[in-house]
Amino acid sequence: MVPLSWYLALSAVLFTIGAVGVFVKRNVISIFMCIELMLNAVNLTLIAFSSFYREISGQLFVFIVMTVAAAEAGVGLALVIAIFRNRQSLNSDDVDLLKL
Amino acid sequence: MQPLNINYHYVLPHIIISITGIMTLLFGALNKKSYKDLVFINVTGIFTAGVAAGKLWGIVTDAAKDGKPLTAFRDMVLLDHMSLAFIFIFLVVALLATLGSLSFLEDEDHSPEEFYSLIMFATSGMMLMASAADMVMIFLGLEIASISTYVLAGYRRTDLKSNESALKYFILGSFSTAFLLYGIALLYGATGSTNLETITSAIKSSTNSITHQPMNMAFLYISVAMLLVGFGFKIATAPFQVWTPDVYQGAPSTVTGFMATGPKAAAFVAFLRVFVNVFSGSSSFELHNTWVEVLQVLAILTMIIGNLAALSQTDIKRVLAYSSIAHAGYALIGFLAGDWTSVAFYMLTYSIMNIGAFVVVSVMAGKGDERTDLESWAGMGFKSLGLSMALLVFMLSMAGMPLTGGFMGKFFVFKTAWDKGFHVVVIVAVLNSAASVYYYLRPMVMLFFRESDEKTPTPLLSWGAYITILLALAGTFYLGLMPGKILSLLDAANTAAVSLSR
Amino acid sequence: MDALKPYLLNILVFLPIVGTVIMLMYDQIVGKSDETLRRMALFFTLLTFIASLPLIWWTGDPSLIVNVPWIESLGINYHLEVDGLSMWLVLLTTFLMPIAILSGWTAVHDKVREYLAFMLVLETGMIGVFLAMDMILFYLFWEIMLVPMYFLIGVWGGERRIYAAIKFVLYTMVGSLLMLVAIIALYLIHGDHQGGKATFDMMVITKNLAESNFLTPNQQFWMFAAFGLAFAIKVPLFPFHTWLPDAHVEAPTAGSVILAGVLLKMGTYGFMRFNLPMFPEAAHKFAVPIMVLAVIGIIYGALVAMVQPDMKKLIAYSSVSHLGFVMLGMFAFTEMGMQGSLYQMLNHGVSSGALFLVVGMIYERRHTRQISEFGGIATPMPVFSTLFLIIAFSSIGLPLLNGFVGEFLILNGTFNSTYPRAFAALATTGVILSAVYMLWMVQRVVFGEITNEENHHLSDLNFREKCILVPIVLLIIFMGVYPSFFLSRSAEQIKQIRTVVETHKPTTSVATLK
Amino acid sequence: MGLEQIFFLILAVLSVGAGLSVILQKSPLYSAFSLIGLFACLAALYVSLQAQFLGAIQIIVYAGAIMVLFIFVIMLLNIRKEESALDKYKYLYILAVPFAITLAAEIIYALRFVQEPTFKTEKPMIGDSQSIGYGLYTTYLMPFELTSILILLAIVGSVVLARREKD
Amino acid sequence: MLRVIVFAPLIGATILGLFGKKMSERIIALIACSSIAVSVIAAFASFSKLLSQTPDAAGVRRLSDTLFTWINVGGFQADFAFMMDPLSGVMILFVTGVGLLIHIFATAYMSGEDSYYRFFTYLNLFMFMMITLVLGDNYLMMFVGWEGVGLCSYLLIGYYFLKGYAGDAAKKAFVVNRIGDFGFALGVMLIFYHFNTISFIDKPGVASVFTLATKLQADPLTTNALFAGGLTTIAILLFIGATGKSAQIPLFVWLPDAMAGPTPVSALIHAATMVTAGVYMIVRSNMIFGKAPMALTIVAIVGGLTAFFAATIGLSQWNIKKVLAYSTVSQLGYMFLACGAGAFAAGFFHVVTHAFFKALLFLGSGSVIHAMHHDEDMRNMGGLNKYLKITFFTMGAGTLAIAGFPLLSGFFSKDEILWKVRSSTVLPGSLGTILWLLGLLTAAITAIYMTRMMVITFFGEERFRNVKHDDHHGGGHGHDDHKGHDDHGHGGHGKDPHESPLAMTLPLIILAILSVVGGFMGIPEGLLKFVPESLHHTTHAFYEFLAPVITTPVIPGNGGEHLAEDHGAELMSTILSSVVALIAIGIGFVVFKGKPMLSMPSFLENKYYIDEIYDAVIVNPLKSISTNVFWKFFDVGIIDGAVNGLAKLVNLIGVGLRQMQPGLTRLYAAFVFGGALFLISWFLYVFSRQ
Repeated sequence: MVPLSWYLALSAVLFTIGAVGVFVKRNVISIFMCIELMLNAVNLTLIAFSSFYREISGQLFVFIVMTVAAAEAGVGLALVIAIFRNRQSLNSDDVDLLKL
Repeated sequence: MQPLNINYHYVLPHIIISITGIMTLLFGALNKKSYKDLVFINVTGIFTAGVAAGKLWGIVTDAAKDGKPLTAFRDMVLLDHMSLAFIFIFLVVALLATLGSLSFLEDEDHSPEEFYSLIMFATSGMMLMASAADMVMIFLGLEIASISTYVLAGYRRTDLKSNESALKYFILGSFSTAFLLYGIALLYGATGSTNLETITSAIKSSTNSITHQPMNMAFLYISVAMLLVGFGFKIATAPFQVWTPDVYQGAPSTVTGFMATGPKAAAFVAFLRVFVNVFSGSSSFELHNTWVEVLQVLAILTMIIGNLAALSQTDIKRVLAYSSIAHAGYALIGFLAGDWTSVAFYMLTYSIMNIGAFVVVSVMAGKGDERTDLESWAGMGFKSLGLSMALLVFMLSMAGMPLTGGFMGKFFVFKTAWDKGFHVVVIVAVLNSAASVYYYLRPMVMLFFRESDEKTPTPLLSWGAYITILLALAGTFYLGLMPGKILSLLDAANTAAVSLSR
Repeated sequence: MDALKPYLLNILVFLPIVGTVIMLMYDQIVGKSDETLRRMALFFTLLTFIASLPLIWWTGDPSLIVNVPWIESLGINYHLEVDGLSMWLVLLTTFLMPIAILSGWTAVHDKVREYLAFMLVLETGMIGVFLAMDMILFYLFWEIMLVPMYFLIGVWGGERRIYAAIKFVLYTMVGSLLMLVAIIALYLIHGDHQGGKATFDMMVITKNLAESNFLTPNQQFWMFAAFGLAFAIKVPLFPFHTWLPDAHVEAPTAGSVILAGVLLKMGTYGFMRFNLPMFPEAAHKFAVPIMVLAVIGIIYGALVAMVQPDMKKLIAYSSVSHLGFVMLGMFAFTEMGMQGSLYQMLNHGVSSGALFLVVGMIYERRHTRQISEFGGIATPMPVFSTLFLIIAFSSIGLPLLNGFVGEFLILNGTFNSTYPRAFAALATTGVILSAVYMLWMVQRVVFGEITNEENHHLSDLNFREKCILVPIVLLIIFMGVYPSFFLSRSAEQIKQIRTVVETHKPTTSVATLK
Repeated sequence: MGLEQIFFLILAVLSVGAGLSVILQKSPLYSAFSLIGLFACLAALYVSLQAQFLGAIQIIVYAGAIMVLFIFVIMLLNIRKEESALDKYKYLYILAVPFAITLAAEIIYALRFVQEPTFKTEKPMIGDSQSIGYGLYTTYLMPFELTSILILLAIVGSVVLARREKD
Repeated sequence: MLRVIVFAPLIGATILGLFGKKMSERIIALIACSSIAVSVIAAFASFSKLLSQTPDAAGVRRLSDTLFTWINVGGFQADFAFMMDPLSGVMILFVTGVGLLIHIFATAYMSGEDSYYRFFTYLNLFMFMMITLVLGDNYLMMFVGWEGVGLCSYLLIGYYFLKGYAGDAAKKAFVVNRIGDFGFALGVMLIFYHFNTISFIDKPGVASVFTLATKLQADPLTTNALFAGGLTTIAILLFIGATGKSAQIPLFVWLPDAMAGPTPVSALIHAATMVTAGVYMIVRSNMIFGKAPMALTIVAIVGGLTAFFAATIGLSQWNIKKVLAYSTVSQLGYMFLACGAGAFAAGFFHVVTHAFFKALLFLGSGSVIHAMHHDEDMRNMGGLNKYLKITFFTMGAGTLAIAGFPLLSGFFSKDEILWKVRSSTVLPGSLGTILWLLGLLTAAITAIYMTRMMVITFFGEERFRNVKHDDHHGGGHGHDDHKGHDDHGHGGHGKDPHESPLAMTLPLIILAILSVVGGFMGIPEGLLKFVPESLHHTTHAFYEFLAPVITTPVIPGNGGEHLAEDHGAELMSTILSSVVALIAIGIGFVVFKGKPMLSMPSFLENKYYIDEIYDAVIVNPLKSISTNVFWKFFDVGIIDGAVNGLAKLVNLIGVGLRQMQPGLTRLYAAFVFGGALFLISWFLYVFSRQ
């Protein structure tokens, strides 16, 4: 039997990787992917708890999260397209018109 | 077999607003560029929802006498005075944003149907947050509201600034939501439920509601911290305020007005629901103390950062952005006191004056928000006196000048917090308000005290903006002069809520 | 006439606002004629003045009181009342307003409509401050007034108007917001003490405080400090005075007149209305520090005034000195001192206002306020010079003119108080110095040979300007010769306040200092 | 160490590796591929947690739909690799390490207090499509309905943002 | 009745002030003089009524007239009321009388001035204030008049406001007087502190200051008493007031400068009436001073020194009015000396006689100046006795009177003073003798410089014939020797000077007569034996009349009282002083007849550099400290600097906070991350503490 804390630890590590990725990556799409990674890490936590508690609501929550992730991805990628049209670049560092 | 307990009528306002959004879409698809009709549809929807919410207020009051909470959809939706009060705020925000955005859409030839439906969807999301009884509802409402606003921020899609605003908002918003979600997951782990009531009783007994083992308090604490990150981001407390100025500056002015008020108020209501009701002193004294302590620090930081950074801004929208950060700080003071009525009242006044200000800004700045630099406003005050005076009123209201709603809001919040013993925070807030006067009056310096540059065109006022500004003015003065009715309603609601929790 | 009584206070407060509205509507409908607008503004201010005159005889009449709930859930009332303390200040306001309007008749020719509107709004604010008997209402008027003043300085002011306007507002704001906190705290503590029956009504709170002092010494201390800071800035008590020279110098004449004439009095009024009767024990604790500051202010203000090259600045610093007297007398806690203090408020309002008017008149002719630019204008402007001289002597405190009575009462009251006589003695040197700076200014402006060619052909006062100064001069003389007319009507109120203060005298009094 | 645990460890190493690959790859395309790999590992873990339905969804929706969308956009916009321009903000990399270590360490510190859940009476495993379906149409009815609005607005939003200017 | 005396001049002033501009000179003169004449008549009427009154219990005759309560606050009551008792009765007679004469003189002297009406407005106003001062029934009313005459003095000194120095002199006069008033005001407050009243006369239920004061113990003769806050302190504070008004050391500097005013003003205000107010006030307060020996000692010393130093300065001046001004200061010193010695009546008698002869001298000098076309420099005169006969003889009488020529008015009053000082019952130790010697020496100097003035002006070469028309040289006489007169054409000095009109000479003659015979109503006790017994009542009338309101303080044990009874010694003293006066007159005549242009040591000519010292020690440092330290450094630098500095600091923080927003999304994410870590750490810390 794999202990609960193993799953949780893995999830924590993945979440950390995703979170770090958000401010390490420069490409907007990569940043999006890191966010997806974070969401998946959370999903793992939820499912782990859910299955160890034998309680379904955690998994239902994951279901909702997935939907949200999909919606976010859709909008995000549309945004990427819009930006790319205007700037011909997806480097988030270049997107700094608004500052100070 | 548990009853399904759907109670559709409890979510009637939500339904009305969602349907209005869909109708807007459909109508827009059939009739191109029918701005006024869409505004009409939206306004009708909002008023209908308002009427429904008004009816519900009575029902809630009656139910409170019996001591039974109103829930729907298997404890997914909870209807009480707080949720209704905030729903009213969202409706006001939606109304003002709908009317105020008209000239922006028309002048720049944007398609209105998506815009208006997104506003409606965002509003419904916010309303869901207000009436959420489960973490999943909060999350979902938050996402609905957020995604709509991401899109709204980027609505000027050929404009680099608008793009940038949307992108920043999107990335940072999703990032912080991930933290929020992780917090929810850990809270689920600690308590075994996502239902707020179950969580409350679990924390109270500090046992997991499923395994009945002692709760993992470490998870609880981390989850509280992470929820704080998520909510803190949405209401823009320090140190999560960084996105605000950039995003607010880039988005179309009226959208900024919407963004700065609706989602912020929504985040506040969910925040209140979770922190004040769930992590309350009665469920866990230690936990409550900790977050109060943390929030005191955050509130002070928020106010200071918001106000001081605003001092040296040269762009009116950035000034207002920083000011909205500061206002979050003030509202947090009411939050600290654990009194939702003061927060609700504050958010109401804040919403009205802030949207009013942003609508004025959008008119003054002209097509495409070209003149948001304060320097370019030199001497415009006497050219467009009415507009400038309206801005003056909104600015003074934000500064907390008596006669205006802003004063009453601040006053109410300070009073409540002082009563609860948050003296240091109140004094810091007061000194901050004094400093804030500087930047609230600086636009006046530009408008009135500087010599006018003959080249600046006189801004044109469309009827939508005109009505919005008038409404906002009326609201600001109403709240400043005769807040008695609203305050006594809130007061009555508060006492009802107290009896409910006993 | 009696039927008018219940409405009188409301009329006083709102008549200027109504005037503004009518004026603006007229302007919208009929069209732009600055002259008509000025006349309308003058009419409304005069009407307000006339309406305020019955207060002299009606003050204290309970049927004047307006007290209706405003925001019931918070215990905020719309409570207007007039007593011996506020009555003269209201009259001072209404008296100075028409004069101020007249003073800007030709000086302000740009954006006249807005200018007049702000002036009238300002009047409402000022009258409101003196009449409000609810702390929130008081705070409302107190703050509202800042706005028109801000614009008056900022739009129609001088070179550094923006700096001065912002400084004025910020300075005041810092104090008044802390006052708001104190108001809230007092409200809550009072509410707790009254078993939840919380109110912002200051009459009620003052009464209950006098009956049973439910504030701990610590609470009293901090509340006194918070209220006191707000008022001290407004007074302005040394060292919070630096906004004053800037604001005075930059403001247009009418603004300076109102600023010096009325706005500063709100600080001292506040002390008398709040600090003394509400926190008498703390008042005793604070008395010596405040008196020290007042004395420093008297001498320091006078010395700095002495060397100012700019007339308005000179008068501004002289205000610091004069208001020092007011504070000194108030905190002597003798009836003489306090009565003198109140009287000196009126005197300063009249005299300083008049001095600013005088400066405004020659500024209008020469567009400079530098003393060195003038000299010998008595020859081209004899009437002006005579009136200027009388006003200057009133400010110096010459007997039979108003300034003397106030100063003497203050000094005598201080001298015969329980506090060290050195205060009175040092303050008396301020009387000497006031002669020095005033006469020096008069000397350099009015007398001597004309050194500057441009001054040869200055025209003497016209009819309008005489209408401005003559009533003031008459009032100056009347107040100097027959002060009982004024003092007797405020005696009752002052006695009450003093009784409260005296009964709460700490047993280990400062008398040991003597 | 049982087979389950070995299986878990292998998946864990794989997924962490894939995760690192996501952020270390210069090319977004490779990042996307790594992410798909990661999703696959997660799907396997879900299954091992008896959440078969979600495991399936993970593959079908996430790896299948969402990631395809990503790759589609990457290919559409023809992004080869992370823009090679000099990174002006190197200090963020330096910041990344302590941040990551702190966050992970803090959560893992909290794991010390995790108790394995035990039940007096053995409870049935859940996670099959039936229990998910039941949940979705009873307790989660409201959220489930709301996802429709969410998706609708996502569509509207995407259309708004990605639409070409008409002229 | 009394109010008529007071308000007649005020009415005159009001009429003239409001409507005078359009009136002719004749009407103005008529109004001005008749208003004073009304006062004079009313004063005489009141005085005769006073004489016919029956004395009250204390033996004092009094008239009183209350108009209304001026101030009544917290137990402090000051009525707007007037009171006539023997002291104020005498004072009011000569004040109004001399005032009337000077008014008449001025109608001619000021003729042709630009603002003739303004002059008489001020002069009438002055009379009002002066009468208020004299008749005021409490200290505050006295103070009203006291400050009021200061105001009028200011206005009249600055009458020629076109000349910068006139304005400066006026301001100086007012400010220096204010310094004195500072003392007076504090004195009044202290009086109120002790007696709870400031009234001069008993009122129902309220005893007067003096009634209460007489009941008190006398203060000891120690320096501590000065600061003890008792009667001595009151007396000293009042005396400070007196030094200002009556130009005593150290506040005498304003009086010489005050000569910038027109000559009738100098005669009226700066010689006969206003400057004696200080003496009047001290005599009025004699009940207080009498209980304060230390204060009396100081008064005497200050008076003696002032008399001496002013006399020495008078020896060296070239401006005819300045000579008279210093002479006035010197004579005032005598009066204070007398008061200080406890001889209040003698001091007051000198006030009266001085009023006669000094007014005479000033008016005479006015006549001379008139003849010289407003040139006041004695170096430009000489040999005028041929042209100005009346002026010469009247001024001669005045000079002899002030010099103490036997049997003239000055002789009696000055002699009485000297003797009273010698035989003082209050001055400690041998101070009486020392001051007596000083007084004697001063008397000699007085005789010399007065003779000098007469000789230089009226005898010798007719130097005015050599003076060029526009030669306004200062000749080391300071800056204010010349008075401009724009419309009064000089017309060249070639013509012979001519005598003044009757309106000017008549007052001279009347005053000359008074100066000659005025002394006979106050013959000192020691000399009474030379007077027929039947006339004693008349010749000693002054002292007898005043006796009820004046006490003679006696400080036991200083030996003076034995001497006071020694009429033989008194006679010797009288003879001695007569001889001194005669010799001094002779010396003066011989020396200056021979060398009229004899110049004196420069420190005398420069008035001991007092003005310069004041400027260097007080005025300039005060100005420079105010400018550089208080204003520019402290106010602008420190206070405003702190305020603006705070604003700058806040702004700087704001600018710093702006740097948090470089517009970089990733950085913002890092912020969020950092914030999250911060919160998690905080919560975990709290958790782990449990």
